[in-house]
Order: sequence, then structure tokens, then C-alpha cells
Amino acid sequence: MKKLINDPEAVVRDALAGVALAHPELRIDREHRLVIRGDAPVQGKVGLVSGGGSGHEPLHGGFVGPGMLDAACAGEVFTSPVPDQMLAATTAVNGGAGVVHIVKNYTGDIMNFEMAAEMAQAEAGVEVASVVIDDDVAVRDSLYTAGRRGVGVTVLVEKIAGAAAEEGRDLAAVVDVIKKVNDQGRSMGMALTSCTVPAAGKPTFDLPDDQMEIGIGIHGEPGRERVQLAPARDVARMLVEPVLEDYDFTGGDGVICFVNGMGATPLLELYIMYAEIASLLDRAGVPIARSLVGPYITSLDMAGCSVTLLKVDDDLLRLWDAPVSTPGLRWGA
Amino acid sequence: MKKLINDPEAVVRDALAGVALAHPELRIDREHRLVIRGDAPVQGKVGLVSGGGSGHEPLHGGFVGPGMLDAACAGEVFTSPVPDQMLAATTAVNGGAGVVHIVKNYTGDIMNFEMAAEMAQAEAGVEVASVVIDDDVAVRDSLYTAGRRGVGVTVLVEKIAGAAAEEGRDLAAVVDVIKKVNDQGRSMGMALTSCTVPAAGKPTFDLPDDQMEIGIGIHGEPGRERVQLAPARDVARMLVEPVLEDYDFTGGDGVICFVNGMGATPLLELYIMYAEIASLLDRAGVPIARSLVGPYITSLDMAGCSVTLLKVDDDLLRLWDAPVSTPGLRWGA
Amino acid sequence: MGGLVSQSFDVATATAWLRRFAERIAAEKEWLTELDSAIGDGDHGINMHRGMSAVDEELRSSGSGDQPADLATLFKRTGMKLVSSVGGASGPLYGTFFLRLAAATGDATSLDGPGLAQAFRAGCDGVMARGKAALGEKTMLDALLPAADAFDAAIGEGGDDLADALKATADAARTGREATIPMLATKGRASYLGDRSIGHLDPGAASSTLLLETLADAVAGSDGS
Amino acid sequence: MGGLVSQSFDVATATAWLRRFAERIAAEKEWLTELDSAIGDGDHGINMHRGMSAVDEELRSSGSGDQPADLATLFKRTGMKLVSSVGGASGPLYGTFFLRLAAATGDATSLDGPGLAQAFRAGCDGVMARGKAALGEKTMLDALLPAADAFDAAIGEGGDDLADALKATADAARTGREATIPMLATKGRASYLGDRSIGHLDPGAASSTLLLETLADAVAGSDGS
Ligand SMILES: Nc1ncnc2c1ncn2[C@@H]1O[C@H](COP(=O)(O)OP(=O)(O)O)[C@@H](O)[C@H]1O
Ligand SMILES: Nc1ncnc2c1ncn2[C@@H]1O[C@H](COP(=O)(O)OP(=O)(O)O)[C@@H](O)[C@H]1O
Ligand SMILES: [Mg+2]
Ligand SMILES: [Mg+2]
Ligand SMILES: [Mg+2]
Ligand SMILES: [Mg+2]
Repeated sequence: MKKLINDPEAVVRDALAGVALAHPELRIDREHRLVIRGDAPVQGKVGLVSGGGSGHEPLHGGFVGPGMLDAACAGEVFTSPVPDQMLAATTAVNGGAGVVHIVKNYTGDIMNFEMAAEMAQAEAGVEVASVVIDDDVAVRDSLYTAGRRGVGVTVLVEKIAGAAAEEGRDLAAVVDVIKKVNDQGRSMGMALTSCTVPAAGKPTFDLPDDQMEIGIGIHGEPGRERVQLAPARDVARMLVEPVLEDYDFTGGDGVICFVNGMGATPLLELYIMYAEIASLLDRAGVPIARSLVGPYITSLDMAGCSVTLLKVDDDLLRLWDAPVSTPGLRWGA
Repeated sequence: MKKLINDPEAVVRDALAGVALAHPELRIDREHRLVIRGDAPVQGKVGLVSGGGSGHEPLHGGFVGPGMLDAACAGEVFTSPVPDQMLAATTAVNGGAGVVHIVKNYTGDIMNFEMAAEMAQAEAGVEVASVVIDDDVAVRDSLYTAGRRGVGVTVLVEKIAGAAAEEGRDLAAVVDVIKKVNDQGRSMGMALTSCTVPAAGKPTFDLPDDQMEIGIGIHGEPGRERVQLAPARDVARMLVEPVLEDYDFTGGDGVICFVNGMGATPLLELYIMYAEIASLLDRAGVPIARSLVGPYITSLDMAGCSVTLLKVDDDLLRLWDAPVSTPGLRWGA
Repeated sequence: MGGLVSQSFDVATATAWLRRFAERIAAEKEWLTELDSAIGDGDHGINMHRGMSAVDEELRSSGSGDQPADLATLFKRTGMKLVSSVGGASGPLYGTFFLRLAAATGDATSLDGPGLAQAFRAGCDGVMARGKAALGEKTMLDALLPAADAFDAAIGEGGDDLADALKATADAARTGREATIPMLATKGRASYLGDRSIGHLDPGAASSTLLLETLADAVAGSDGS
Repeated sequence: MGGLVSQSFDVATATAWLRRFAERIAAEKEWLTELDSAIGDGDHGINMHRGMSAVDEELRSSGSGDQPADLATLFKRTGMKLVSSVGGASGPLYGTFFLRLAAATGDATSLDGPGLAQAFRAGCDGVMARGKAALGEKTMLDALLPAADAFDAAIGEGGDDLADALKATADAARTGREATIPMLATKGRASYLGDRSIGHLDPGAASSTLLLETLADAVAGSDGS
């Protein structure tokens, strides 16, 4: 295992120390492993808390700041944080207008956030609303699964909900906009290589030199199928087709097209993928209103990419364009 | 070779197609492989042109936009662009106040930019000033080398010179600020793995599983020495010490501390490195005024990082903080 | 012996159980992680090890005045420690298991066979409630529930001592664990795999089997000493 | 034969040379790239192949009315094509070589031995001026300059025909190329390596040797046909 780390068991603690030093505008709670907006709690504003296993940086800690999250809880690598953390985050950002928990749909995240919400309401009297993000079309949402995984749409949710909270919408309205984004967004990912969890010390799975995994999750969970390596244009098809089959993206004001890198895939390749994806969308009559290209929800050192489409309207576009100032996403401020 | 590409010989063309589609605010000259500010030429403003081999994205094309470059020329992977490209870029951004060529110190880049400047002056009558960036302390600057390589400082130069040009400084003043940044900036990099040039199809060099390369260049050029893998805190020392030995960073208004990812190194690791580097600077009495952490000058799919320090004063800090709006670096706008 | 479940399960035995469980988890960390790599995200051994090390450390560090006076205190501390240190799916599930065990033991300082079987059943119910899963979904419940049934059956027959009953319980857990191999996962991360989850042993069922094996060992050990 | 350098070097021979050079570059692309991987950035074969393919394509596609009338036109086109398609260090260097060759041939449609030797020397001077390098710095000049000297010497002796003179020239390039192995690089990317550049053959010296070998072949071939 080749990694720039000190102790494989302490990567989250050590990285958080770096975040604290690099971003004095944020507040870091080292005990609870929280990244918190410097000016939290913002009185009268709905507080936004997210979190999850580490290893997906910049998600979630890199999305804390004005116009996005109020706090993020960092779990161990690929492991949901624990209720104590979410409780501390919820208390820290409660400005009296309630707190939203943005939860990616994984059994562990759901259960830990559920326990935290019970505790926050019972112990601290904070009004908590939880919204679950489940956008990964690689997984069939049926009785036979834990439901779709939460992946790329989470990034878009955090930006758009952040803008909605910033402009003063109330708890119910912020929850509504999150649900709308989750309903109108879909993702699909792929991997060229496995990732290596530091504490495990070796790749999570073996992928032969001539194969790739289609429908991969962001934790190295195996995907839909393993296929022969193929040119970018074929990979684009394998990702875009299931997304378009699952939801009708035509007829609105276009889509936000988000091409995400899994951690070890350079920007050069992501732009090649973007060109192929854009041309497929064009052929399908889906206009692109905005784009986002880069590694925003990663899987440690995995090589690969994912595509997320979100059908937008005027309101969502305005919220997307609103100023945001976080380490990972910044514009207009 | 596992890459998200179509044709290994056409990665630059294909990626540029993606940039054109993802960033309608930029103008792409596909024939000359240029990324140009949408509103170029800006009358009365000094034009800033840079460029170099591809494979370092977001450098340079991702740094085109208000507050940074006016145009970037994309060469083949790791190969300097050709004079025709630089000539076309120079003409496209000439707003009557002269054009600066920001050239990284590599034999090929120097010679091609030199031919282009000769042509621009002779054929198009544009006043061109060239500034060479050479900040890599891994290379001894002596009679026995082609001089120091241009690496991380290039990113800081493009931001700061962009702000200087944007606020209306003249050609000589912009050149002065670039020279100052180059004089006061130093870098050192390392690699955990090789990169793979698409057209070559296999790693540029072999690096055993238990070794790393200290002093690596951004093209896979071997570095100062190969050593055993070591914890992040030791790697930080191997990078920071030669930088501090080479230039006195104390006594100013602190430094911009830029921890750069080589392409395949995740943000989690970069923040771990940042914590170690910041603590070394603290011990050395070098205060950090600003930080930048992320993959900004990469080497395809190489895993590794580099450290760049720039000693700043009020003027440089103000220029650093000024608004910038490019795909790769954006704030205040 | 015959007809009587004579041994009692007290705080010392329960503490020994938790320590043995922590040890086995440490020893099998790699294996559990490997199982989770095949159908999950490759962290189950790491998660359980983090949690049980924390529990073990608390057990060691609690001074003589701080020793749990009753089983409920011991199990509540264990459950809370697991909830607050493990995360993932297994944190709330194992945490809830011990919190329910605590609730079921009241202020008892020791339990007899039927009492332990009842408490164990309560723990399993807690796992079902928290995870909303049932038998046959390829989870830890496929080791826990057959074990609970075997425990009840052994106690009901009234023919064995507690150590023997727990041996049968652990055997049932092992059988249940092996039975997860051909199962299709319909809960947890493994469910994402669809048919590809078939043919692999569930990591949570593996760690739960260790829980039952160490329980049997701890009681047999205290019996013999 | 004796005392006379009888053959002349005309547009057809020059065209054959460029084509052979393009072919050899294509054939040795991997090798050149491998050499550059050891002490550079692993692209020299790719760079030269891109450039010479472009030259070759232009040579093929130029219709009958578009055929270069004289050597200067042919070499100027070649040089400009290389400058505008190769990039890197080798683009301006090989480009300048051919542009200087063009300048040296004036409006000649063919050159005799001394003329060609003079033009070749002018090309080498161009490479020196553009790259600010000299003999012994582990660059293409370490093949080119010994070749130029050998060419001059062969012509000066006046005892050989052009084909033989060029055979000696190519031999000198090969010897010069091999001599780069123990050299310390002090120009170009390889200089970054310091002592570690020692023990490797310089890629530019390797491609320049191909340039001289194909020149010898082209003249020998046209001689024989
Ligand atoms: N809903 C559930 N009910 C019961 N057990 C479950 C459920 N979901 C997952 N598990 C168990 O949890 C185990 C995985 O635990 P672990 O790897 O630590 O957590 P995570 O899946 O969050 O990485 C699975 O092997 C399975 O036995
Ligand atoms: N200053 C120079 N003068 C002459 N030849 C040089 C000089 N610098 C480099 N070279 C030659 O160029 C070759 C490298 O060419 P190439 O790999 O195509 O370019 P780059 O180094 O830009 O990648 C070297 O092997 C060397 O022979
Ligand atoms: Mg996990
Ligand atoms: Mg090159
Ligand atoms: Mg797991
Ligand atoms: Mg090269």
C-alpha cells in the first residue's frame, strides 16, 4: 500500500488536523470529528448537517461553509459516523429554525442518523428532519435490496439545500427542495481499479488488467457487472443509458450534468468522458443547463468516474448559481 | 493501461472538446488547441498567455478566465506546444497593451515560446515579454543543468499576474510581479508511483512497491533520489527542508503554502501532508498567510504530491485574494 | 446435574465473555474484513475491532470502585461504547443488542439459564427492530436467531447444564453462519450485489458466531475453574 | 570513381531520404520512447513519429503541380512542418535543422558532395544556435557534430563517392551516439538527473543517427537504381 499517511488507523484524525490548519474560516471539533461553519449557529437559519464515512473527500467536510452545509460529521474510512457525532453537530448548528440531516442511503448511515435524531429530539429538544438520498441506478430499488445508494446527487443536494437555507426558507421548504432534487436526480458510476482502505492495507477487490466494473459504489462495493475495458465513448453509454432509462430528463429546463472523478482519475480523462456524455445527452434531447466536472465524491484512490444528472427548473438553477464559499465548491463569494 | 480515453493519440483533442462543452464561457480554438477567455481580447489590458504539454490539468487551460490567464496553449501530453499555437494565442488576446508569455523552464517550452515570440513581434507587431518560471529546488541550478524546472509556482504566478493585469498594471509592471513571485517561490515534489503517458501505454518508470521518488518532476522525470516508503511526516520533511534551505521565507508577511496533488493522490492524503508541512513551517518560524490544497498542477495519473511556498507581502496577498473565475480556481466572482 | 441448569451467569463471567469476544475479534479481524471485501466494503473486521478494543479498554481501566455492580450496567456500558465507537451498520446493531440485554437483565447480578436465554432473545429482537431485517436475509440475524432458538430449546428440554446449552447454541450459530453462503442478500451493503452475493459467507454472521462461541467458552471456562 | 564525388543529391533523392527517415522513425518509435523514459519524459519516439508522419503525409499528398521544385522548398516545408507539429525540444531543433538546410541550398535543384556537406554543417550550426548546446552535453549534437566532421573529412579526402562518404558519416553518427552513454547530461531534461544520466543512451542522438543512416541509404539506393 502506497499512501501519504502516518498511521493507517489515524487517517481521519490526521486529515482533520490538516483541514483545521488550512481552513481557519472553519471550526473543527476534533473530539467529535466535525467540520463546522465558523459562524455557526446562524440564528434563524435552518441548519444543514451531513456526514458519512470518510474517504469521499471533498464530500462532506469540504462542503461546509456559507451557502452549503453548516456541519459535517467524519466517520472512519467508509464507515458511518456514530450518533454522538451527529448529536454534537446538530446542537452546534441549531439556530432555532430546526436542523436537517442529509443522509446517504446506506444501512449504517440510516441507523446511526436515526439514533442521533432520536437523541437530539429527546435530549436537546432540537427539531430534526432527516432526508435520505438514494440516486444510484446501479442498484435496483426493490424488496430485495437495501434500496438505492446515495452517491453523486448528494453533492448537488448539499449545494442547493445550502442556498435554500441561506435565503431563509423554513425547515419544511428546505426538506421539500432536497426531496425534489433527490427525486429528479440519478447517478451511475464505474471503476477501472479498486480502492485501498488504509486500515485494510490491500485493495478491496481484484480487477483484472483488462476489465472494469460498471455500477460500482463509492465504497468499493461491487457493481452490476464486470466487462472488458472499452473506449470512453462506450463507457459513457454504459453510464448514461441506465440513467436515462430510469427517469425522463426531457421537458424541463435541462439538467445539471455532473461528471465526477473517483479519486485517482485525472481531469484530462474526466473531460474526455464529459464530451462523450454531452453528445449522448444531445442525441437524447436532454439539454445541459450547467456542468460540474471534477473529483467531488470520491472513493479513496479508486480510478473511475460517475455521471449524475439532475433535472432542473428555474428555482433549482437559481439555487445552484447562488454564492457558495466552501473549500470544495466556491463561487460568487 | 487503464484510462478513460478513446484514442491514446487523441486525448488532447478529445479533452478539449469536453472543455468546450463544459465551459461555454470560454472560447476554444480547436485548430490551434487554445483555451481563450470568452471576452478576449480585453482592450487596454495586458494579455497573459501560458501553455505547455498537456497532462497537468487543470494547469493551464483550467486557469483561463477573468482574473487569471487570457489564453492557454495545449501541447501534446508532456510535450511543449508549437509556435503556431502560441502565435495564434498571442494574437487572440492582444488588447493593445502587450502580451506576456508565462513559460515553464523546460528546453522545449523555452525554444517553442522563443520562436513564437519572434514570430509575433515580426509578423503581427505584438509586443511580447517572456518570463520563465523555475522554482523546483530538486534540480540544482548550475552550469550542469538546463536550470530549475518550472512547477508549482506557475499556478501562483498565473493567479497573481492575472489579478495584476486585471487591475490595469502595464506590461512592465506585470512582468515585475511575475519575476517577484518566481524569485520568492520554491517547490519540491515526490512520487509514490509513475504516471503512464497514453501514447506510450506503459508507466514511464518503474518504482518498486516499497520505494518512492523524491524530487520528481511533473513529467515523470526521475528525481533526486529513491528512498524507502516513509510516513507522511518524514515525506513532509524531505520536501520542506530543501525548500527552506534554498530561500529564506521568514521576515515577510508569511507564505502561501500550496500542497499539490500529482493526479492520483486523494484529498484525504493531501490534508494529512498539509498538517505535517504546516507544523514544520511553524517550527521554522514561517507563518502561513494563505493555503491552497488540491490537484492543480498534475502529472497524469501519478500518485504523489509537491509543496510550494511563496513569500508574500501586502501587494501579493491582495492580488492573491482578488476575484478569479476560471474552471480550476474560482472565488470572489 | 441432570434436569438442572445449575450454573449461573454473573458479572465476572459476563466480563470474561466480553474480553474473550474482544480477543477473538482481534484475532479474526483480517478474516472478517476479507469476508466484507467480497460482498461489502471491507471494513467489518476493522469496525468490530475498533468497538471491542474500546470496550475491552474500558473494562480494564475501570478501577475497583468503578466495577459494574450488575449485569445491566455492564451491558449498557458495552452497548453505549459500541454505539459511540463503531459506526457503520454493525455499531447500532451490536450496540442495540447489548442495550436490550441490559434492559432485560434489570438489576440482576447473575442470571440462570432461562434468564440468560430470555435476555439473549431480547437482544436479538433489538437487532431485528433496529435493522428491520428478518431470518434469511443474509445478515448477522442468520446466526443470531437460530442460536436463540437452539438456546431456548436446550433450556426447554431442561436436560443440559448451561455450558452444554451454550455449546449447542454456538453450534447453531455456526450452522446458521454457514447457511448464509447460498443466501441472496436482501439487506445491508451485500444486497447491492443481487445474485452476486450468493456463494459468500456474511461477515456479520461470522462475527455473531464469535459472540456465541466466546459466550460458550466463557461459561465453560468459569464452570471449570 | 577515384578522386570524384560523382553522384548528385537531387529533389527525388532528398524526398526518398525524408520518407525513409519517416519509416525508420515509425519502426523505432518504441525504442526512442524507451530511451527517453530512462532519462527524459518518455515521448521522444512519439514526438518524432508525429512530426515525420506529418512530413510524410505532406510529401504524399502534394499533387504533381505541388511538387517542390528545388531542395530549399522541400526542406523549408519539412522544417516548418516539424516546427508546427512536434513541439517539445526536438520540434524546434529538427525544425531549425531543416530550415537551415533550406537556407543553405539556395535555389539548387541538386547538390554535389561538398554542397551537401556544407548544407549539413549549416543545419548542425542551426541546432547549436537554437539549443545553445555544444559537443559533449549528451544531446543529438553528439551524433550530428561527429557526423558533420566525418562528412567533411570524407569529402575533403576526395577519395570516395557520395554514398561511401555518407556511409562514413552514418558510422560516425553511430559512434557518437554510443559515446553519449557514459556522458553526463548538461542540457535538456536529462540534465535534471545529474549523475544518474550516466549510463544511458541519449534519445535525440539515437534519432539523429537514424537521420544519417537513412540519408546514406537514400543516396546508396538512388545510386544503385
Ligand atoms: N439491516 C440489517 N440487519 C441486520 N444486520 C445487518 C443489516 N445490515 C447489515 N447487517 C450486518 O452488518 C454487517 C456489515 O457490517 P459492517 O461491515 O461493519 O458495516 P457496513 O456495512 O456499514 O460497512 C453485514 O455483514 C450484516 O451481517
Ligand atoms: N539544448 C539542446 N540542444 C540540443 N539537443 C537537445 C537540447 N535539449 C534536448 N535536446 C535533445 O532533445 C532530445 C529530447 O527530445 P524530446 O524528448 O522530443 O523533447 P522533450 O525533452 O521536450 O520531451 C534529447 O534526447 C536531446 O538529444
Ligand atoms: Mg462500512
Ligand atoms: Mg516532452
Ligand atoms: Mg462493511
Ligand atoms: Mg522527451
